[in-house]
Amino acid sequence: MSAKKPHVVRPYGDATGDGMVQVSFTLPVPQDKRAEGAALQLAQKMGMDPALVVHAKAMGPDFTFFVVYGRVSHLVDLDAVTVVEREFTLLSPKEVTAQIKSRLHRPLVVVGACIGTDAHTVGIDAILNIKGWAGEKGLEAYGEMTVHNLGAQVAVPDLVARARELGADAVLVSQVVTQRDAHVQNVTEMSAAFREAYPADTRPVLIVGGPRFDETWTDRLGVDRIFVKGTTPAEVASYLVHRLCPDPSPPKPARRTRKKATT
Amino acid sequence: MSAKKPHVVRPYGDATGDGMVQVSFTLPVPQDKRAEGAALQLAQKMGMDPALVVHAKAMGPDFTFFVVYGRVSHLVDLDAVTVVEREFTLLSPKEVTAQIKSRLHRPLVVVGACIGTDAHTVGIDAILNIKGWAGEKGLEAYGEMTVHNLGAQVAVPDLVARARELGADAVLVSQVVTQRDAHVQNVTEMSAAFREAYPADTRPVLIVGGPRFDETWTDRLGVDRIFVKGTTPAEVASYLVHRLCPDPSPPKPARRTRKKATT
Amino acid sequence: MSRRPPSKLHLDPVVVRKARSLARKAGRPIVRLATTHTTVSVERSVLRLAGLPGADPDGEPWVNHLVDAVRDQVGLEHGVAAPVWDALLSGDHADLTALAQKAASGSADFRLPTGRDADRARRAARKAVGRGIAQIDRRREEREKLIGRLGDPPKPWIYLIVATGDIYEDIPQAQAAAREGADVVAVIRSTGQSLIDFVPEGATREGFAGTYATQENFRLMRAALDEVSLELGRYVRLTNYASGLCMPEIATLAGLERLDMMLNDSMYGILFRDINPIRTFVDQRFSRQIHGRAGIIINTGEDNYLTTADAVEAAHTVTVSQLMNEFFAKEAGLPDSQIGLGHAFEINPEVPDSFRLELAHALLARELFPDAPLKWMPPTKHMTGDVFRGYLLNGFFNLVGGLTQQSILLVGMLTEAVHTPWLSDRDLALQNVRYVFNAAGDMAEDFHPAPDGLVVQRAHQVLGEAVDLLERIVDDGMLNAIGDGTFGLMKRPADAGRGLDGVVSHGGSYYNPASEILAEGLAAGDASAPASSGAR
Amino acid sequence: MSRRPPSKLHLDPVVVRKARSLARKAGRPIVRLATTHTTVSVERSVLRLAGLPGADPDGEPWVNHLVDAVRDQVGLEHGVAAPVWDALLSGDHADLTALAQKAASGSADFRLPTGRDADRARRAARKAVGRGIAQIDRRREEREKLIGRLGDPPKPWIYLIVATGDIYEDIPQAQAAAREGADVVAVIRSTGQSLIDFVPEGATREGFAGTYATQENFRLMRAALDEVSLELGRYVRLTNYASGLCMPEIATLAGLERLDMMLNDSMYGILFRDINPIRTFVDQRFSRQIHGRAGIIINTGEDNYLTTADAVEAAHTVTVSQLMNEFFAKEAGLPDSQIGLGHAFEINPEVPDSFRLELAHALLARELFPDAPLKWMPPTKHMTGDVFRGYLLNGFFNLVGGLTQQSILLVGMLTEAVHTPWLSDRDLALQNVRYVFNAAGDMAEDFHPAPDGLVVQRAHQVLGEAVDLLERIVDDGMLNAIGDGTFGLMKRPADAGRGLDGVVSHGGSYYNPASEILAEGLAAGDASAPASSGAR
Ligand code: B12
Ligand code: B12
Ligand SMILES: Cc1ncc(COP(=O)(O)O)c(C=O)c1O
Ligand SMILES: Cc1ncc(COP(=O)(O)O)c(C=O)c1O
Repeated sequence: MSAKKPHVVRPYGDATGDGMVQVSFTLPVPQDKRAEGAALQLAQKMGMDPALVVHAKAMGPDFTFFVVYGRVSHLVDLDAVTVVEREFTLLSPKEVTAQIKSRLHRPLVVVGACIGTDAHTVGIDAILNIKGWAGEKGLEAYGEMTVHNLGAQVAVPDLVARARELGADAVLVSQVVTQRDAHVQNVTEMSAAFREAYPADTRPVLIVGGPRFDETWTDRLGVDRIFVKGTTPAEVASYLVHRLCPDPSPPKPARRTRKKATT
Repeated sequence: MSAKKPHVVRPYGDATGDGMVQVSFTLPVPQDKRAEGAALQLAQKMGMDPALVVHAKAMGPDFTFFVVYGRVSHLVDLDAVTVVEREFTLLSPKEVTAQIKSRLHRPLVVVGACIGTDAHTVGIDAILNIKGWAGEKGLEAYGEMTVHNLGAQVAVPDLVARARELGADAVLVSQVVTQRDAHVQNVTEMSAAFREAYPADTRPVLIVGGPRFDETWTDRLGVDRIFVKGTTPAEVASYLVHRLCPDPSPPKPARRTRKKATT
Repeated sequence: MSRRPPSKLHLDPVVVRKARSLARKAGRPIVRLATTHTTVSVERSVLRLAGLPGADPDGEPWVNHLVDAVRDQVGLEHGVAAPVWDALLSGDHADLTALAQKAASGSADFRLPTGRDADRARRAARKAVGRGIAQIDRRREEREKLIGRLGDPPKPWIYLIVATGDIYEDIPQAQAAAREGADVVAVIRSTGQSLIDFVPEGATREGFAGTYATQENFRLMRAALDEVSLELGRYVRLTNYASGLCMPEIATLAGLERLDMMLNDSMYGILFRDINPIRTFVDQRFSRQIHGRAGIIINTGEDNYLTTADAVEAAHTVTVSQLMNEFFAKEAGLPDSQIGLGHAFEINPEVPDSFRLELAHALLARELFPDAPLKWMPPTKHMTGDVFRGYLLNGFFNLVGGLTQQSILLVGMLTEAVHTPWLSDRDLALQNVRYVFNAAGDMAEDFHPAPDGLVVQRAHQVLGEAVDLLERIVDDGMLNAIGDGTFGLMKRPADAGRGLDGVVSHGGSYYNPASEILAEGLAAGDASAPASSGAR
Repeated sequence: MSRRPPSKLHLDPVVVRKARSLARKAGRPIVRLATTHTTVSVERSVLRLAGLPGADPDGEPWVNHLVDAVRDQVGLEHGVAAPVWDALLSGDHADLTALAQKAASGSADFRLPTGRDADRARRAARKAVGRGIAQIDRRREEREKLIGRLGDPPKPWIYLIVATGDIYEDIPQAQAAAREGADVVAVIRSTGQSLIDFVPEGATREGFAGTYATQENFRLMRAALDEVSLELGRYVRLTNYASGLCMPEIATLAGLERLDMMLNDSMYGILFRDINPIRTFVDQRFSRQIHGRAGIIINTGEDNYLTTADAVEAAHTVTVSQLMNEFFAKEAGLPDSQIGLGHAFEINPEVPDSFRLELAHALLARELFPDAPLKWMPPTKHMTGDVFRGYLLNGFFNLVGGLTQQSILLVGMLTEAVHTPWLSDRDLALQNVRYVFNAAGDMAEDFHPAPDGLVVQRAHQVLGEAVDLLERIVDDGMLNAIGDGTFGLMKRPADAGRGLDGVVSHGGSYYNPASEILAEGLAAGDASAPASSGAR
């Protein structure tokens, strides 16, 4: 820990350490003086002091929308921040192809789908389709991968059946709709179904992705890896190689670690 | 407390009790995964759980701006909200004139100014000038008031001297600039100067106003009344009558009370 | 549409005529398919029109039971009407519901009547279905009266979405939205409803990211909006979604419950829900005939293409789809005033001149379809968690709506990339619309793209590309074009997709009293002025 | 200004000529006042040009001491130059500073030299002052070279404000602003500086809502921006405020430190700081002569009227003020390219057609002053704590800037009604500007107000009202008009206001070497191409 880089910071409005933040919310109360007091109370409970209600607008007779600015005294301890570090090396498509060839000796079979009632395919297509994402080609473009993209709204039993039928090494599932925690329910159901259908050592690697997942939730969801917004195909391909085609020489690399961030 | 109206509420996103709020702030850290973790940590300290960082933008190499949405578990207790209730009756201009005439038997002398280096006169002009505010005429239009608007950037000693010279019953001071608590310093200096210059019983009523004051701070600032954003001339006139022309018959009305809100 | 603004793009009428005639050529084979096939949902609609609501205790509708039983016993190639009314007339069934219950328990027998029996059955069926259509006509008159009495809001109509999943939460939110300025309230459906091959029953409280479309939910919401319409002195329209495996039935229920607009695209189900193309084309035709009769404005879904394809590269596919949707709509009997063609503000805001390109596209649609109530849809794809930027983009979207005189304005949410709309998101969104239309609503007067400038050139270019694509479609055939990924980059072959097993080719004696009555109504007059009762 | 867009308003050239000639008539008596009076600050500027920086240990500048001493002993009606150089030449003072120190302690004697002594003193004074003016010329050349080398950003220049109160916090914020796209950085002054009758010294870290304008702060900030200009390959301009009791001196320091633009309004001090009208008119003329020489663009303050008066009702007062500012500027030797007339987007957004009225006003300014680098200022008065709405309004403000081709765009902050800008406010603001100009920056091409439409009519109306008001001003006299509250509703009589006691009417032998050199420069050529050195 060097003296130069502070490891405890505060929010910054227009001066170091001023702690200023902006908050907005609705309270189910009619707009009046009491409502403003209620908004201040909430701001205070969030740690804002002083807090200033700069906007209060009636939305019909029963609700009021507020904008509040103020100072929080909370400290952000950068040393205590947990981030999921990438546990694998990022490989080029060529390297991926070479390593599958030399270590797996056959094409890697990937099955992808949107499950449940979710019909948002753009995310999984970004990872799988040749067209790819952010200038990178998708897994279909990788020489040593056989990709089956089952599309949207695939029922879990169908997914398990197809994965079996196609001999999937990895199953990639996308979930974008999160209202009422649909994504959590669907993924949990999916991973349970795979665990039930396969003996532990032959189960395909289960990967989920979507813009609203928490990367640290693998255990809760019963999957092997979670990818979040901004994922690129190369990351997924590199992870697949890391998981399914480990370097035979050194001892098996440790499972993903949660590391404290260092600077 | 009736069963119908809840006295404890939570923020409302799209369903009763969901507790959802929006927050934005800057942290003095470069944009990366650790920064997002730091933003989440702050959100959690503000009581948001779960919290989702939906936007993280680098502002140069050293700062990151965040937008976070999430649920807070804080309860807002409406019974605990303190509001400054209006301690006087709102009078029409005619009533004000009549009461000054019948109780004070002479015109009420008002001196107004922006003090310190503050040059924002629109607020005090709204209260004093004939033109007025929000459709209401200002105090100059009241038959039984003599108004002296000293304008902007009036030094405190000058204000005291003019108030004396003009025989002010009330001194009205506006403060709009609040950077580095300029308004607090200026008003504190002003009230001390009046206390020093006048015997306690002849000191004019001291009234301050501006968009960023806290109404409950009268004691801290040493003034008699604070008016905030949205004040109308009639409110100020009514208060002046209440303070300076009390109804002679009933016992003197109690000083302003801080009341718990009732519904 | 009363005011037809003077042209600003000076489109070549020859090219425009050519585009329409190509669309006709591309669409005709599809219409032929649609008029020679039926589907389980079309047949269920016939039963719904004849008055068969309700479901068994497990939630399976009686119409499904009855159609399935007929299909099992005699097939669907003749339609359900003749076998069902034959059974009703010859058996001892109290009514349709009783018959359906028996069918459900396997204790009803069906045959294909012939000769006099057939005539008798058909007449009875027609009479029963006629009552349903008469009800639709009454609903339409009701609407016209209410609009006459309360007044119709000026264009653009402000269109807001409600999506709580619970009809009893939707109702106050919809009323609140109306009070704050919504002219149209759309209740989004639960994800997945479009893939279930029956219409759920009753009031529902559990949907994901939307509320189920049911007859009871329709009724409850329309009543709630009638209440608020009276309160506000302005008729507030209600919208739902027809698209999906039950397009014909939902269209029917919408007509019966006086919904005012319905999402109904000729290809959306195919492209975005992987529903079989033939199923979709058959279903959309029937559902549009119903909409025509009911005075319901359809809303097409060209916006969706731009969420999967690029809005600049694929701009001409929007135009092609609009032309196809127009052709299919008119063929099904919809007048211009009920053809709410869709398009959207989905160009990447980083693209140079993106705003002016949006203007070009929106103006092209406006001038190509001057009498259609165009539906202008807000940015979604390029919305991010930066809600401030999102609010700004929505303002510029609103401005395009005003400058190009769109008819229906779907209000964009600053939190599009975050969550389904909150109460405050909607309130902010309406404030945005109000500002823009109050401050610049009549600015079309000042908007005159230079004749050789970027806007005009871009519009001409898109129209040209649309004509080229239509030519290719005519050459390849529409079904092949869809199979090749022409629209929204989705490849959908004609022999795959959901619901294919519900498609049946007409037999020689196919009879559908609803289609018959609807066709007569069209022949007798213009769909926008139906005879006082469709049943004669 | 290279591109002069074709007229869209078709203003009547006869009316435009009439407006200008009325402004001339109204302004001439004021110029006469300005050329027959001096002020303490003008005299102090002469000393600053001759090289007298610094202050006593209490912070009172040596120029103040020296001018006060001369005033006490011989009066100011002859100017300070002759008495001071007479003392320097005849006494045993090492230099100006030494003389000033003695004057401060009351141990220097001054007289008004006559005859040969007077000539000698004047020559010496002129030589000394000429060195200061030569320094200003070098600064100007430096700027021109840097612009030549680095390139000048295209219009509109993005103008951002920095206001921390601490020059050492201002610097990184200004550099950050430049890196994120600012073409002009303005350092706001501490409240109250305009009312102090001296210029503070040195680098300062304690200001309220702004940072003191000092020579050292100017130098530090210009150096910081030079650094970042080189890094970015684009010349980033620096702006500060001349207005106030020390207008001439601050203008001088700005010239000496290569500031690029200065807020300098002919009436702002009178109206908004209650500075005596004559003091202001004298000071503004001298300061503008300096700005002209220095190649500094002035920014006038018409925006301020609209914060106290209504932007629709008082629109014509903005036009009148612009015409007056133009007249005074040209009279003082500023070419069109240095006259940054101000105006602002301050119409209440609730007013119907507010956006189109803004367009009308902005276009009127653009077409009345086609060659002036107009400064377009964002909404402030009607900004509220609703920061989302504020962000939207700023977007529409930016759009007016593009549609009417403004030259300098002051970037609006979503938190205008809340606090002085945060880092993130500025970042969001620049993102807003970037979106609007990237997406719609060239949309002026599509903007053609209908000849008889609201925009054109409004512009003509405002010009008409401006001519009427100018006629009244010519009749009453400018000073009376100001006394009556014509501008910004502020009433300012000519015999009141701050700084009146610093005004002195010229005596018969008034001599000011700076004015002399500046006037010669103008006579010799055009201010935009001064002789290589002003001292001859
Ligand atoms: C495009 C879109 C649609 C299209 C989808 C077309 C299609 N074929 O996918 C259409 C129009 C059909 C649609 C419909 C609906 N949508 Co939608 N839609 C969107 C939209 C605008 C963009 C989503 C998108 O394409 N993002 C781009 C992709 C590339 O990003 P991504 O999905 O995050 O994927 C990246 C990563 O997350 C990751 N990733 C994702 N999945 C996976 C999987 C694996 C294995 C891996 C490794 C990585 C990975 O990698 C990708 C590349 O980096 C968003 C709003 C927004 N701006 O985000 C709403 C949104 C997602 N939709 C929403 C909703 C509710 C719906 C509807 C229910 C109704 C409606 N509001 O329109 C319907 C029903 C759909 C259904 N049954 O699921 C909501 C979801 C709310 C929530 N959080 O629950 C959103 C947020 C809009 C909103 N605010 O209401 N939608
Ligand atoms: C107009 C204005 C100006 C005008 C003022 C003209 C004038 N003669 O007043 C001009 C252009 C000159 C100006 C200059 C400056 N301003 Co200014 N200005 C504003 C602006 C846009 C509106 C203020 C206003 O007129 N409000 C309308 C009046 C009616 O409201 P009000 O003052 O709140 O008054 C009401 C109540 O508060 C109450 N009230 C107020 N006073 C009193 C007194 C009494 C006795 C009573 C009973 C009631 C009462 O009653 C009134 C009616 O309801 C605000 C931004 C904004 N939108 O709020 C910035 C703002 C106030 N200015 C600001 C600043 C920093 C300045 C400057 C320093 C630099 C700059 N950024 O321009 C200079 C220096 C001025 C100085 N020396 O003080 C900041 C203040 C930041 C802060 N909180 O510290 C603001 C918030 C802008 C910003 N975000 O930077 N400004
Ligand atoms: C034309 C059309 N139909 C239907 C829908 C909704 O379909 P689903 O309920 O399948 O999500 C949309 C979505 O925007 C649409 O555009
Ligand atoms: C022309 C002009 N001068 C000066 C100022 C600032 O003056 P002061 O420093 O007195 O606040 C402004 C404020 O916007 C202005 O417009």
